[in-house]
Amino acid sequence: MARSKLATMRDAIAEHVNDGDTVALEGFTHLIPVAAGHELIRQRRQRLTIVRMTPDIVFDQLVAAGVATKMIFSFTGNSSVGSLHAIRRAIEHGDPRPLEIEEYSHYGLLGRYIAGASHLPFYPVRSYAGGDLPARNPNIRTVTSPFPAANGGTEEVYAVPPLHPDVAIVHAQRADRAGNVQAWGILGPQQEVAFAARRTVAVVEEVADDEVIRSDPNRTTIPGLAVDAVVECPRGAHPSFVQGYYDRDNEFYRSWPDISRDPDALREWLREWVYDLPDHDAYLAKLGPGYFDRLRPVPAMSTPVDYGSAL
Amino acid sequence: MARSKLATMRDAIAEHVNDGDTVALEGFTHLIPVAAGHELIRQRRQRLTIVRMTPDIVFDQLVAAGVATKMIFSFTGNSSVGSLHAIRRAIEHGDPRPLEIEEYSHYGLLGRYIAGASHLPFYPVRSYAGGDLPARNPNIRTVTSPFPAANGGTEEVYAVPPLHPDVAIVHAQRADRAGNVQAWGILGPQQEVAFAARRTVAVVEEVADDEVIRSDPNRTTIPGLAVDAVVECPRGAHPSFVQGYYDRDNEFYRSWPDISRDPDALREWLREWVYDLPDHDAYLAKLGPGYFDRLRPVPAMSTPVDYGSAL
Amino acid sequence: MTATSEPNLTGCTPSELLTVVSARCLRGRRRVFAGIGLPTLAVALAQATTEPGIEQVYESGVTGAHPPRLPQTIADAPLATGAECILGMHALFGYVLQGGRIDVGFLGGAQIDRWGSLNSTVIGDYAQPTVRLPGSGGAAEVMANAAEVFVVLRRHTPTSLVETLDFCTSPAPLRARRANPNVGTTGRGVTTVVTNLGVLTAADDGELTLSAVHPGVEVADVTAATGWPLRLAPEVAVTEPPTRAELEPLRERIDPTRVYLR
Amino acid sequence: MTATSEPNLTGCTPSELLTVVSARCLRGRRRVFAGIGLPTLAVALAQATTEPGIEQVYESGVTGAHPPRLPQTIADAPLATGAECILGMHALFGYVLQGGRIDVGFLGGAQIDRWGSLNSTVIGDYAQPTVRLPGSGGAAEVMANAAEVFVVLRRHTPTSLVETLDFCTSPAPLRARRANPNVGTTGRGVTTVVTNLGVLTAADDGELTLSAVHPGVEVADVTAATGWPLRLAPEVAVTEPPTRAELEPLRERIDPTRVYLR
Repeated sequence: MARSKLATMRDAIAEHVNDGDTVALEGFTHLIPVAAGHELIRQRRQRLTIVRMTPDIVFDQLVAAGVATKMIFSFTGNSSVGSLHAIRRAIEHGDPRPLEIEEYSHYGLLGRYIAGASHLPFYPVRSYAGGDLPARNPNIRTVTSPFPAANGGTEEVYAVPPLHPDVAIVHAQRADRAGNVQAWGILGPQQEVAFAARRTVAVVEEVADDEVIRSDPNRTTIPGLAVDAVVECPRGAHPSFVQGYYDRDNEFYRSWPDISRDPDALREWLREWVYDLPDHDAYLAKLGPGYFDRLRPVPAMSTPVDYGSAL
Repeated sequence: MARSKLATMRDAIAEHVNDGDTVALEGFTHLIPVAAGHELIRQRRQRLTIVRMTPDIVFDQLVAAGVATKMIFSFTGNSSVGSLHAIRRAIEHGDPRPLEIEEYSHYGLLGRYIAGASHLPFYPVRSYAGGDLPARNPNIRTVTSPFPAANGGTEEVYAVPPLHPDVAIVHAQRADRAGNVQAWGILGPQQEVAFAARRTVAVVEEVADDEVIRSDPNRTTIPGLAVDAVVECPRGAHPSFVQGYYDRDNEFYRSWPDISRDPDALREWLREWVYDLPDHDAYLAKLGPGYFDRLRPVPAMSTPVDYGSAL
Repeated sequence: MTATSEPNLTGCTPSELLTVVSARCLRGRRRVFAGIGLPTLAVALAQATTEPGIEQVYESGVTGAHPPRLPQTIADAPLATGAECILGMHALFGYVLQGGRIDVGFLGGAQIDRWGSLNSTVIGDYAQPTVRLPGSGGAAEVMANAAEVFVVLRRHTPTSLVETLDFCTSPAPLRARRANPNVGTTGRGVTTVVTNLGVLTAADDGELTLSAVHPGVEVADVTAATGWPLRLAPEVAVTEPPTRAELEPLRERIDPTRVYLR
Repeated sequence: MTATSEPNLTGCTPSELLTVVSARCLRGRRRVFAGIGLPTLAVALAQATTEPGIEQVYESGVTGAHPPRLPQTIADAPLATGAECILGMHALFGYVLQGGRIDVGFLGGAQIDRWGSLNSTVIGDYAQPTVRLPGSGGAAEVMANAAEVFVVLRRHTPTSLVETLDFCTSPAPLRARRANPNVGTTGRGVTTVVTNLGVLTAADDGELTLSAVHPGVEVADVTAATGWPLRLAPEVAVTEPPTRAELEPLRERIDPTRVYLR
């Protein structure tokens, strides 16, 4: 029997994330590990390098809380509803403290994850030529192909080095106790970052029985051999969404710029919604019963498939 | 509405495979497009370069029938039950004609598919150093990383060039008429080769209603935009297997070495089971009713998942 | 911007005009990589009118979306519900986009130059920006790999169509080739810019030239609103006003609650 | 091969002995990449005895297999039924194997040399082989990337344990480093060879040395059956015969129909 990797959010963060670590919190709009980000704030982690292709509200909060000194990313924004002002203040004015940035395009950062996961010294991509990013990021270089170009000449592409986060934190619909993670809907770079990282924490809506996971092995996006801790944290992706569990809280996203623009309001929000609460259960209780009613999906079940074999 | 890509096997092969083409028939033990291979023989295609990570019986048949002049592969064998004698005769003695071979390890050939699918000039892999294959295959070269090794020195890895088959032929459980292919169980390199190829023919056990495919979009391994023809051909992977549809015909695999060892017996087999039959339906009729009874799976249905969203 | 540089529209709004003109530009195209907003509407309108076979691909990996409601982001829950396929990011960026499967990519940006390079990174200096923008996301990849790129700009001003970008996020293939001739480029870069004033089209040498003005807009209004000396195409047409056959599906079926038609 | 070089087994078959010895070598290991046959049995036996936490990974992408019947190939239908995960090939070869997640890989081959390089490609000349063998498959990747490699050989002969390989399919990391010091290597290569005569173990310098003989086998039998001058380990042990606690699960639960215990 594989050992159980179940842990509370508090214990998982305390055990796996150290001050100074490089921590990737992934999820592409869908399945953002927000509750884990709040726990990083609550446990007052320091000097983290935080990594995410698409920094959004939870990264604005991590920066505002002083958890991070560096951010690695490829697109930072609050979708189409306004800016992330804490991040902007830090980058534009070093206010209240500077935030070092290391920037890629999406495929460039994804390539860093893939190279990390694959133990490759670099990953080749066809972007960047002629742009201003390589001059600002020494991790974006060129590599010469050992095969000639179509015209017989030398062919170059750009390349990025492997990224090995100390910790990857991902959110998913479900996992078993051994850490076999199942996710559906938009998948993001979670498989890649989980394999690239030294340690991986999977936060899930529910811990499933072994039989459920094993009834659909192709649904497993990250196998247990790449997972160190499983945290059951329902609604832990709020205000982002979990396909089939709850929809995106667009009202919260729209309300964020007004909070984020005012450092006092943002500090107060962090006090009220993170520091003064012991855990995510308290956050949900504070949102109140019925809060998720308007976000409840209309069910749309998949057609079962048959994994049977002959005896 | 997307146009229907449905075609008969005869028409799909006639339209998409030309003499002299490079044709990949993929499937890793599971989901081997055998009926498509037989149709290549029946239509007497010539001078094909045939590509497959794991050439097995159907490649032995293609070589015996004189369809192929070159084979690109990474492991050729009839699992653990004996040799592929037609391929061995061709390689060992040029009998009845030589077969040019181009050989990789699994990850090397997979890397060629990935580079082809990704329009990269090469794909890097950590294999091959010190082995004898690079001296025999000029497509296996070294590339110098633009990033220093851990010790500060130069780091090299091996690299393979992109492969763009003229045609990829894959087998799967089901697809819709637009070519959205769904497969489960062992997936092999089918997604990679479908994207690497100029044209892709998907052979499926059944054409599914749009609603079935759309009820589970993560199950789609190859999207319609990468598929040119959909052929409905039940049991078209026999003697290999289709998870949930029919199991591997191990008796057939065990019987093959005796047929393959004797050129006359092999010629006779091809006449009886391929040339003299108009299509795969006739092949199934010749196997006889009840043939697949012993290969029938015990059902093992996946637990449905919810793709719902809020209104 | 002066009042005279606004198009004189009878019976449609600027957003509707931008959408209709963009949809017309999609004629003959098949695989489109589009973000959320007016490009989504343009693709839907083209599908509803002249190009029923258009296949839309989203950066989030969704292909063949059939959303039960209008999506709010490029990775919104209804895009997954009932979609034909959801690819992983490696397949999306590697196989679909870099693999050369996209005919038209839609991009936006704070600044565009006359050769079709785009800035979505910073206004001001990179190290100490006046305004920090979101960055590339997948824009650099779309520019490098799509067969051609369309840009839709709601406001045609000299600060958005500029002589020199503050930062080049998504270099035009021309610029890429000049910077490093050993890096192969695939597509043509920006071929079409649809703005609230008219349409710019790439000439044979890649320079964006004025090929059409919207009804009521003078050529001089457009050149005045452009940050570089704008070349004119051999013929500058006047945009055909949107027809009822275009506006009806847009208003009644595609964005009836006017989420993006603001 | 003479009769004296066969082990003197009481109460177990050579296959059972090989399986039991291999299972013992898995002590302390966690993630194992094993083909079909005796390695499968060895992993199952280790799980049933000392190493319940072993995670087995198959080349076909299956991890955490719970097959309802003994699989016939590394990609057989029952491996998928009820498995914990089926990965795509890119994830399996790139992330699991090359990514360095495998503690022990099992490999076979027609020939092995004293440094643990393997040949599974040809006997004779590559261009005109006497016997064409299957080729690498994933063997070169397992050798290059697993932390260590175990080899199980049913027949210990001078033609399989050779001074010089006819073809090097899967080069030992030592050989790889010598050929190209700029290519980083990961693992130790072959650390353990279990044969029908005894056990070879890699010395600190990587050379395979005789560390144990099976009951009834003389050291001289093994050296005579080895194609290179076989070095002896400082102590050459005699294999502890399989115990009832090892043989019972093997015979009664793991391979009761003796598919691989032939």
